[in-house]
Amino acid sequence: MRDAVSRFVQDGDTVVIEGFTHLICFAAGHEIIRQGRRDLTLARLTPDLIYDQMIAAGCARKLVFSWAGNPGVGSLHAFRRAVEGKSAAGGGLEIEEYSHFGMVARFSAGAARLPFWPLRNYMGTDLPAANRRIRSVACPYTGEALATVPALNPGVTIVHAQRADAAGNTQMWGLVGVQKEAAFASERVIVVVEELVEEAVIRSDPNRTVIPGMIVSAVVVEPWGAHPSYAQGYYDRDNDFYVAWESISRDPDQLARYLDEFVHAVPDRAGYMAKQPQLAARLKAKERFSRGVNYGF
Amino acid sequence: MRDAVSRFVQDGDTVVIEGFTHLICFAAGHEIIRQGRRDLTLARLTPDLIYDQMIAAGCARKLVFSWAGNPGVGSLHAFRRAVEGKSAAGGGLEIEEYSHFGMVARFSAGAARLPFWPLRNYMGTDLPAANRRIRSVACPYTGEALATVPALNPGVTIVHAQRADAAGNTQMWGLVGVQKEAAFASERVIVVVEELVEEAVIRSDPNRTVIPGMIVSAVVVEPWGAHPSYAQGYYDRDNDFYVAWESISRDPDQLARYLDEFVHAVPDRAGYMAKQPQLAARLKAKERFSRGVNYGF
Amino acid sequence: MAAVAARELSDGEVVFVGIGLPNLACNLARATHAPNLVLIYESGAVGAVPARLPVSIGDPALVTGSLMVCGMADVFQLFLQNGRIEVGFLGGAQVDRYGNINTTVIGSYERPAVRLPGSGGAAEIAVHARRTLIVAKLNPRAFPERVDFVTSPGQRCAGRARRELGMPGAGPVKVITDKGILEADETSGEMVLAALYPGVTADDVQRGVGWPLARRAQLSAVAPPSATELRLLRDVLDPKGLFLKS
Amino acid sequence: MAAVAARELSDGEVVFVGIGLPNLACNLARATHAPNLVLIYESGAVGAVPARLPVSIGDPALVTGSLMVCGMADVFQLFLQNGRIEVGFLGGAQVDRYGNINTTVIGSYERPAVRLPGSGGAAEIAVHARRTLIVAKLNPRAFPERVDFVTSPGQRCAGRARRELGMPGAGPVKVITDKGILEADETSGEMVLAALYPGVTADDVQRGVGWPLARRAQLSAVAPPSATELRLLRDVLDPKGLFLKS
Repeated sequence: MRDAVSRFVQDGDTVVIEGFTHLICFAAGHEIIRQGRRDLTLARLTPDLIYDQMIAAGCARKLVFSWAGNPGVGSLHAFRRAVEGKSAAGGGLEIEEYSHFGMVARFSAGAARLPFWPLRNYMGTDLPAANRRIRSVACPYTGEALATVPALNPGVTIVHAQRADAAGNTQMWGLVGVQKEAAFASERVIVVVEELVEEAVIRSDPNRTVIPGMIVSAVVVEPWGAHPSYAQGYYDRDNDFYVAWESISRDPDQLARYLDEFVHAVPDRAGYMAKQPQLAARLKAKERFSRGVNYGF
Repeated sequence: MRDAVSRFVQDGDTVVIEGFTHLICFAAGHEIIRQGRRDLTLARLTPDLIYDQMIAAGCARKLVFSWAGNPGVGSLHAFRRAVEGKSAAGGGLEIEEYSHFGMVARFSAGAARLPFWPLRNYMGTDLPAANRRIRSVACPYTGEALATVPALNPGVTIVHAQRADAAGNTQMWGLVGVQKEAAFASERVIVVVEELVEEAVIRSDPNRTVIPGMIVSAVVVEPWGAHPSYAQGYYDRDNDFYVAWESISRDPDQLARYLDEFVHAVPDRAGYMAKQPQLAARLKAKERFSRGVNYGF
Repeated sequence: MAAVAARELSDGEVVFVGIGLPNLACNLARATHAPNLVLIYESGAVGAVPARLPVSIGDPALVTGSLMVCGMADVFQLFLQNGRIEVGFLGGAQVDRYGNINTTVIGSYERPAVRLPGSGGAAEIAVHARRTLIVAKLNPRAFPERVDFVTSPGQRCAGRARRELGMPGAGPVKVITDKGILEADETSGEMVLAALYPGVTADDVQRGVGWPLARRAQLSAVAPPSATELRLLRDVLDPKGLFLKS
Repeated sequence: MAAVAARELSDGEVVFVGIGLPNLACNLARATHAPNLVLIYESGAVGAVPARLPVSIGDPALVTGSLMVCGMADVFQLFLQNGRIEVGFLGGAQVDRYGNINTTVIGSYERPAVRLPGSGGAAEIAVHARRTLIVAKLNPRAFPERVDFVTSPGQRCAGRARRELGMPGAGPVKVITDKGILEADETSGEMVLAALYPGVTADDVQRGVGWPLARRAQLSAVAPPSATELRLLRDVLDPKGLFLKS
């Protein structure tokens, strides 16, 4: 992870760590904080705790997003302090805001290497007034006006997955969010997996492959790399930590202490897990295996 | 199949029997011929043998397509006679022609219920001159001109798949072509499967579901329903028949005799298979099972 | 509120489910009168049958045993924009006279007094779902005459009706509160008082609303939660009281 | 021709494979100097390792054991339009002076003398692949000064260079024939004679081309298929001679 981040994540980059609730690569975010990256444009649908931590750590210059809360719990307080102009650091945080559909459409355009994506949306809302990059286009057939969003092509996208082979051919299941589009839209792609598998495992079920090795810059093996997010079939979401974040992030000093203890004071994800030996037992997934299908002819 | 076609396929409909080489539902095409449907607009990327047969049988008024050949073999002669104005029936066949990307984009627009889809294509080609429905739009961000194709929203789309439950939740693997988009673009959807399975089988591997029951009008169980096309894991493509079609279709009388014997003279797919007892043994798929994955938490 | 919301759902309907009360309402409906309700979550889980109360809309329990899991591009393009969603649930910090919802900022957008999470999928749900149900507790600050920011469009936005604006869905047809139910008036598009909870007066509701609240000629009475509904909610669906405060 | 085409491929390249000779060429390259060639078929099979010679580009043997299978919307948007395809193979009934290809009609579009299959994926491959290789047998009718219909754009279309027309790919850089190799001239965009097969003269090639064929100052000699290449092609890749006529 250390090498992948130092090689492929540079100051000033547009960085996407995707995953909708599922497979959010906290391990990568923590390594970016440890390496002290600055002036990043952080983009994802739901900044979630990981971007709240990176904002608190001073990595972010700008945030591109569509829903900035702590799901089912409350606020992302570092984000709020920055946007409400209450962060001690000051400076504040530039924001560029869409709806989920708008962000998904931006990644879809980026992945297809089109400059824009059309969608039927935003009529009657104040979003286009708040974000001038939401525009419209006239249909060449019906003449009707459709909303448009511009392509999003990140410098680097980091995707966490259940498994990949050494060449980066990556398979995931459960919620897949917008990772495929984000990866294809990106200049560089870092894949972080729970398990490195033989190429034969990938080839035994090719319909499960979401990201092909040809677009992957680096493969990192990092078990539990998504915690407190989760990996279907590997470990559950740590809802207790998401709840705890409400009070941790509410107090800048507590948040700083959290980062010191769980990010700066540990060398890597293994160290992070070693500090919390009870996690594995509490969150390890039960078995609920699907059956295989026949690819013969 | 008889009921599904009589209820959901009407004279004058735009009918899509999709499947790129894989999972082409010949059983449905034959039933449409048996029921004597007329004035159909037949749309798919590759008309393949099935639309050549339906054209010869007089079901089609118009063909919307992107590649009209017999893959690796030669021509679709009924199609050629109609277009080259050499068909005894005369009348001829109206055509509307795109490239594969254009047809895929038309289904994508239809599935998203957008009136058009943008693509970077057709510059320098004579296709837009031959088909005025290929137009262009100016990007609201860069100003560049991009090609557009109009949405395709069929009256009925027929999809063949390996398995579905009684509610029409459908799973397929191997080549999936553009079936998902075609089904979501369609007013009515008929799913034809090799195997009807318990809902529990579908729920055991939800990432394999391509078409949800909520958009399906009818589920038909028709083993070998795709022959001479194929079903990955069930039976191989009957390449010998594809080769034989070159001479059958070249001679209108032979073609008529083929339709009499293998379509009109049989009541259904079971009858079709009973006439060719050696097929099953020759084409049955070998076993090459994938392993299951864990959906537990 | 969860019980009242549940009664708004018919068996077999396709519902775009949000987390919290809407999720409780949907699962209560499934457990009572609407066993064939199809639950779709913006996370991509279709036909979910959560074995536990999901804390987030991306909970792994929504995936395990669901009918289909698809990417979010499909959720928004093939399901929502395609018009397949019959009911969408919405809530927010502010709901106004015409059912416009604000989940973005209190105060100005540039210098917000309170920065809220933003739209998420709410804007497109408000545009495309065949009908939406708003669930919110009464309080004059939460029900202003006009919201500070329109995140999700209601029946009229800046004086124009949603049909003129080209929105496919019917928009917010009802606002389910903790004291009564408001309904969109077919002609004016205004949210008007339609039903009262037991022991609640029209004035009680008016006190929680920041505009002069019109009333239906006939106000119906909302039946209190049945014993079954209460048992399911408290013992089965939300035993920890995660979302059932009070 | 298959052997000559195979030599044009470098190890590790991503190739959009058509059926027939291109497929033979790619599998020959994989069996010889380019074991890490990534084969992508427009049918959606990525990293295919066909256990038998595919009769069609949708052959089940392309799926079994491949690295990835994706829908065709992904093939065209995420791989081809995204610029991930390094080499595309094209063939056709007519190839003209600037490498424009016709696979649509002989004669007029409205009243064709011969109706050909049409574009398939050829038009977009010609636009987007970083470079394309054309494989076709020489014959003045197959190599007219101008094609009857431009299905797949070459170096110049109706007098305009492909860059002006906004095409991302470099277009047809070589035409591999049964007598020699033509290359696109960097300045004129015209296909000019660059290499000859053993025992073939420039005049032999000219006789198969319908325009005055320019020549490179230095004509190189195409080495004949090696024993290994011939053995692989005849005994392993196409034992039934499906595509190796002659």
